[in-house]
Amino acid sequence: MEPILKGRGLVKRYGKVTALDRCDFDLMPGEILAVIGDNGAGKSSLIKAVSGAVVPDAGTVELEGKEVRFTSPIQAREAGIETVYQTLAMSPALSIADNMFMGREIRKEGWRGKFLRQLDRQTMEKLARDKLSELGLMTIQNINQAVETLSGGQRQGVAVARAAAFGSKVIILDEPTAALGVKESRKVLELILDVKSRGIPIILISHNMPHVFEVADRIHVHRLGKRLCVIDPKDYTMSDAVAFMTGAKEPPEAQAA
Amino acid sequence: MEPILKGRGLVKRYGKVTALDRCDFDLMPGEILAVIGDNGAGKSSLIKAVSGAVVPDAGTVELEGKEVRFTSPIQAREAGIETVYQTLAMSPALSIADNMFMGREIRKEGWRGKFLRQLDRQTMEKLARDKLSELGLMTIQNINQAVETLSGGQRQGVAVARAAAFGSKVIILDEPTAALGVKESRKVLELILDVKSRGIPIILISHNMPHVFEVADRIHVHRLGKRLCVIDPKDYTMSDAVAFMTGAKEPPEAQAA
Amino acid sequence: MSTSDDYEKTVSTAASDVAAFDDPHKGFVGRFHHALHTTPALVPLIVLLASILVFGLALGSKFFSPFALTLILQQVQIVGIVAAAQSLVILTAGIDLSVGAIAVISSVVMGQFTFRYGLPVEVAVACGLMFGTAIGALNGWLVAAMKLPPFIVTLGMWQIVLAANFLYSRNETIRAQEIAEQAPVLQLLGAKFQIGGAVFTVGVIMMIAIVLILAFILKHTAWGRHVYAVGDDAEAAELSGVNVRMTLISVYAVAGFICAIAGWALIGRIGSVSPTSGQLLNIESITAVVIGGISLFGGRGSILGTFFGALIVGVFTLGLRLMGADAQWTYLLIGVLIIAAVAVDQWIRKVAA
Amino acid sequence: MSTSDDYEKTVSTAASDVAAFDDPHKGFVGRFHHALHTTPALVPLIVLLASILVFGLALGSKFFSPFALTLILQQVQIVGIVAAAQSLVILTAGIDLSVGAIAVISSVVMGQFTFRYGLPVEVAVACGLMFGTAIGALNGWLVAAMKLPPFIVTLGMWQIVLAANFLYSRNETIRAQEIAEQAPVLQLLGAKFQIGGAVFTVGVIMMIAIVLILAFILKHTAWGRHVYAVGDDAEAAELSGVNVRMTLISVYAVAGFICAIAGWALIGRIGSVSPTSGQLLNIESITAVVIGGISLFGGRGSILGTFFGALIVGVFTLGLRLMGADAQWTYLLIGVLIIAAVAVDQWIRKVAA
Amino acid sequence: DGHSVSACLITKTDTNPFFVKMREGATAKAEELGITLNSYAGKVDGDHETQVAAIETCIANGAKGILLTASDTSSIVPAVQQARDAGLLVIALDTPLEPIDSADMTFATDNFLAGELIGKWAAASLGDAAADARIGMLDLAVSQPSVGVLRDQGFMTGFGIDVKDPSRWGDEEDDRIVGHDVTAGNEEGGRKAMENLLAQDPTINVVYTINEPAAAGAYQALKSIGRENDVLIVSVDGGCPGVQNIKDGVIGATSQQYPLLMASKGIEAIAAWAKDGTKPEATEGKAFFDTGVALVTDQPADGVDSIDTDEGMNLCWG
Ligand SMILES: Nc1ncnc2c1ncn2[C@@H]1O[C@H](COP(=O)(O)OP(=O)(O)OP(=O)(O)O)[C@@H](O)[C@H]1O
Ligand SMILES: Nc1ncnc2c1ncn2[C@@H]1O[C@H](COP(=O)(O)OP(=O)(O)OP(=O)(O)O)[C@@H](O)[C@H]1O
Ligand SMILES: [Mg+2]
Ligand SMILES: [Mg+2]
Repeated sequence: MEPILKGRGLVKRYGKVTALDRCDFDLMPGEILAVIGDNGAGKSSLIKAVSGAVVPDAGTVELEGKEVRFTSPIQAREAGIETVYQTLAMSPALSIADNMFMGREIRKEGWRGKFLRQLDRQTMEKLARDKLSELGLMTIQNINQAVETLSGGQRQGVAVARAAAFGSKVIILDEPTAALGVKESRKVLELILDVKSRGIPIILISHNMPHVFEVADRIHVHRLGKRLCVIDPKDYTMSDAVAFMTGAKEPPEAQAA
Repeated sequence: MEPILKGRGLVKRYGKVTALDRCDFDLMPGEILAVIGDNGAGKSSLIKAVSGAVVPDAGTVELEGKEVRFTSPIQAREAGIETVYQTLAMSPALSIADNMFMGREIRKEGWRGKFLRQLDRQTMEKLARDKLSELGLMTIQNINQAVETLSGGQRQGVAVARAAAFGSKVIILDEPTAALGVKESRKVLELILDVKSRGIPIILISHNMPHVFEVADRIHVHRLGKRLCVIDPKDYTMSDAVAFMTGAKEPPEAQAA
Repeated sequence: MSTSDDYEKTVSTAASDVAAFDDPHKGFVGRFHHALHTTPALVPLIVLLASILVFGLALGSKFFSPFALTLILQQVQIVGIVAAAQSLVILTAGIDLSVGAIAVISSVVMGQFTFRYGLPVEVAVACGLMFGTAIGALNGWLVAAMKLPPFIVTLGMWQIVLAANFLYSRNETIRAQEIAEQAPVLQLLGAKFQIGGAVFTVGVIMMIAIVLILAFILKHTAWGRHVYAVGDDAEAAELSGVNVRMTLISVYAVAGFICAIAGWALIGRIGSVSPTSGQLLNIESITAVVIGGISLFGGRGSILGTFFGALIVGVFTLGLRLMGADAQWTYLLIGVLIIAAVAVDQWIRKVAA
Repeated sequence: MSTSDDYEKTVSTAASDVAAFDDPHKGFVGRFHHALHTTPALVPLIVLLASILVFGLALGSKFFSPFALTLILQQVQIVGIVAAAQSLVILTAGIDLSVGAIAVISSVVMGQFTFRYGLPVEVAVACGLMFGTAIGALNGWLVAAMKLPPFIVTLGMWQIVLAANFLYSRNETIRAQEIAEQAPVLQLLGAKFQIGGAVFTVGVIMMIAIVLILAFILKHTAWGRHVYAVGDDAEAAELSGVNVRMTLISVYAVAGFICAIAGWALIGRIGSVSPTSGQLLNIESITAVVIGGISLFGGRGSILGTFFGALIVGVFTLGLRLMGADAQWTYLLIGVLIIAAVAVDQWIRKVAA
Repeated sequence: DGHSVSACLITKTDTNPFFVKMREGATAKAEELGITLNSYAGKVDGDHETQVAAIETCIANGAKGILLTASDTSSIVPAVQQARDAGLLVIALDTPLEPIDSADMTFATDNFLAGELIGKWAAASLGDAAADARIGMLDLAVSQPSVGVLRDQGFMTGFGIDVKDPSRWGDEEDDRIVGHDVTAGNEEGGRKAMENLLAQDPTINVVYTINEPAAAGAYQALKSIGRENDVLIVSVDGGCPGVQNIKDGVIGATSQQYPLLMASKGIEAIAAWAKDGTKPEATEGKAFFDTGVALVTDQPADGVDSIDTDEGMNLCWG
């Protein structure tokens, strides 16, 4: 099977810091790939490089076997890659519906959409509400309330719902449960499994080992800007994974990248 | 035994939201008290109310049996309460040493300190370096580098080290490990136990149940702006705790607040 | 961590009453607070109506006549148009100090192209509008692509454009009489018509039209939403799929275009083409925007608020003049008004929160 | 979550090579880059030296004489002093548009208290300095306690103070000859002394002294560190133990005091007390601050940079005039310079990053 | 009180002593004649919009007449026409409108003549040395407002310099001119502009200044390099501090104008207009009512009429 998303030799430098150091990366169709690693290992940089948020200094990215060069997140989105960044990327003063449809607004039918370029708020609001309740993530009364009035957990939920609603090929989640409570984390994990059941592959970055071992099909261990190895959660224990990612243990030869 | 820090009937409203709803609170000398609760339950609001970061609308706070009314974090600090806020509260452009001694700078001896009010950088840098390495938290080469050049984990480390170094009566940590990797989290937990061994009581807010059950002496379960109950981790399981805090189970009568 | 159990499973039986919101519509006061919150233009509107009422009571029919009230509209038309442009820029968390200079040089281009080069006046007007747009786009490019702070870019551009204006125009005024004879289209926006005692000019209609069109665009088109998103948090906007660079460049370009229209209206209002007019437009437009409740940090506020803000200043200026206040006292009171308006705004927002 | 083990214990055996930093001092280029990063005043200093060199080569001894070079110092002294005050405010992420008005009204108070009320001149000067400080403190109070945006507070204050200035002074100038006869202390900062061909005034020394003292205070006292912390992130500063309110009020008050000194220097420079001077000081001081590399978002930059920034503008103004550029072209080129200086600054920072 | 006569005074600014005195003169006369006077002013020199708004306010206020010193002499015409159509008498003070007959009458100084007088005096005082004089020109603003141009070009004409285009300064080719710089008409600008010109050519020995504050600033610059006694400074205005400065030897000569006279004549004209509709007449041979200009100096030169500073002090206005 060919990877749906493939990175080769990715390099990204920030001044003196090398965030990505000739890093390889593979996501298989339909799988949940977890990416784990220490703080500052370069996990966020990796997903930014494949999702167009930063342009890598070197290396190639292939989507479904075709090489792509995203220079902005918009291009990646158009290609079907949807990302929830660690910083969430929401406009606090705008409404939930506005945020969900940011950059892919729906215009009215007929002349008002065509010539006045008027937005179809009703449709967008209805769709946003549907997505949110379909995902069962929360009970939001007012789809027009500003995102800044939501709690951290609700905000994270909206971001994940946006990605799940629009991602057609790949969904990337960068630490989606970091600030969440037990209950809220649980909901996000359920959502991830739900998206997977629809056949869409997911990249999940997390520091929470139990979560990773619960949902991941494969685990990409990232260390010092590189893919150290890829392991199967059924073959290794959490201790092994932590040992690999912290450098306490050598990675298994066969699966080393 | 009398609580070292005691809150009674604390109320805090933000517009229509009631973040604290006649909340009580007790911290015993020498203990590690964990505070758990859903997102938005009001945990951060509670510790802000007892540490002077917000002034409660109603209710009283007692430190060592004497009523105190802090109107700014400075007053709480002067009374010996040191807090690591969820947002860390660092000045990104200033150095590690500057940040550690912010608001309690050390002046030079003699006329230069007295009349020119000149800071004693050498002493402050030496002390900062000592604190950081004494706590074994990290190997920082340059104590003068700007905090913004540190990784998230290093930053968290500096914040915790600052609190541990200066807190004389109470140390409060609001989700100190939320953004940290496995290794970094571990170090913070070790640090917490180390501080406790010096006899200083600690309040720890965390969503990480295993961590809470590992280090806490007592667990304050917060729900809907109130203290629901206080439980002993030796008497209850994590499932119980989660059930209480999410409202799935009634709290034990005896310990209900 | 030796005590391990399936604690996370517990949450499936958890109560789900957390994300429910209070119904904010509680009685009249509640609804009023809610309205203040969701309609940022309401506060300046209330201030505007209150000040009209106060001056009306104090001055009687002198102030409360169709003539005087429409006079205010005429007096604020230039500032109103420029402030609309300024609002756009400030909504993106920028600031444009070059608005006045762009307006003036555009009017000079319109005049000189007609009279110096003998171009058909319609072409000259089009050139003026394009010129203003181009300067705006250059501002936008420097801000968006070169990532220079808007304050500096437009501060520099202000000086450059103003000096270029004096050099190019040779400080010569094109007289109203000549324009009326040879190129009346230049004065189009000054054309008057009466409805009862009320006197309107095409320029006033233009101002109102620009405000309404921008209000529609900002609220009902994707571009408008993107303007708010960029002002709110440019990085988040970029990550969530907004082309920040093109949004910024287009905002500054549109602002330049609107300023050029203001330059055209300026010819209508003063009759002639004068390179020395419009010197205070940048400060006056920022004042109107701020009194109108748009945050200088971007992303919050409405263009209708700016319109009311400009009118508030106009009402105060005319009212104080009619009351015979000395010019310096008027400036002093406008200064107090600026601070007071923002203080009231802050206070209302706090109470309403 | 059924696979549970003591995985966290593993980390005790983990490698600890993560927090190590590269040694940034690699060779000359590396060290230069590092210096650019840690010494924000270096970039404007380089630009300053380069521009002196270029004009020196182009104009020879006409420009490169002690006379011309010290003339620049004399010409920038007022702007330099005011820009020092402006720097303080901008470091706290504020802005002060009222600096020029404060300087002028302080000089008027000094003059009128001496001549209208016959107070001893030393007392009058002290009153002027106190008056400037008081206006600054009022600005600070409105910003810190009322939480109003600095731009608006000082915009309003600018108008209020300027109008009050004209009303109070009745637009009357106090002549240089009268001052020289009856109250020479007012002209103290204009007193000259020569060292070789170089001419210095007490005002120039004052400017340099203010810059050096502020540089010391900002770097070596707790208050200075607090100013940076407040500008960096006011909320974080508050939580980490800084009295943000008092810091802000004192910053604006000190800025008012320094502006009052600038007002005193103004008397020394123009000889007389004139209520119409200093109208452009706010824009000029902001220009100097920005060219000097202080971020308008606060918390970053150094006051020495501002000093160099003011000198850069002075060097360009005189240099261009000496090269025969006429006044209008000089304005235009200064506009270009402002944008270019910031672009170069951005570029150097990017390359050095 | 709709029955009493009201009038408006609109000046360029209300911060320049010249206009302040004009207002004082008008106020005094208005009180004497029982007229209500409202005064308006632009915010800065060149602030045209405020003047237009002021005219509109006067119309709304039902004033009988307007006294106006226009910032923009041509652009103001439509607004003036509107006022005249509404039955107001509009009198231009100090600065003629363009065309001059746009106002009902103009009470003004002949600014070109004012410049010419000081030019002649400077040339005569220098005598033969005038042929190789080094002249610094301190003008008003880069936007070249007409007062500044008239005085500047008048000075040159009086001094015997070919002015080329008389409607702008800076296009002359005479070698004796070191350069032009702008002062904003205040001391600060005067000093800086003088320093700039001195750096260009330290041998400057004749300085034309737009007004007396600029002259005072220029004097400070000269004094700081010890050349205050060998440079001839000439100026225009005739304000009391300016005349005092001539007495003290700061300025060589100045052309004095009479703003109080302009203002009081203007108020009288409005009173007459309100009473019986008579309009004021122009000075013979001129398109405006010349309120006169006199050269004030303590060193009279041959062939140039002048008054001394004692007389100048009696007539001065500020
Ligand atoms: N915009 C940036 N400018 C400078 N350095 C950066 C930038 N973004 C990331 N870095 C640096 O690159 C390295 C990798 O960062 P990255 O965010 O990819 O780590 P991460 O694995 O996602 O860490 P975490 O688990 O803390 O999110 C870090 O040293 C970081 O400081
Ligand atoms: N400054 C504020 N303004 C308005 N509402 C606030 C503010 N701070 C907190 N709140 C609201 O108060 C409630 C309690 O917030 P708080 O931060 O105390 O929760 P928490 O228990 O710390 O949650 P988390 O686990 O997500 O940190 C929330 O509904 C929150 O939205
Ligand atoms: Mg990351
Ligand atoms: Mg919290």
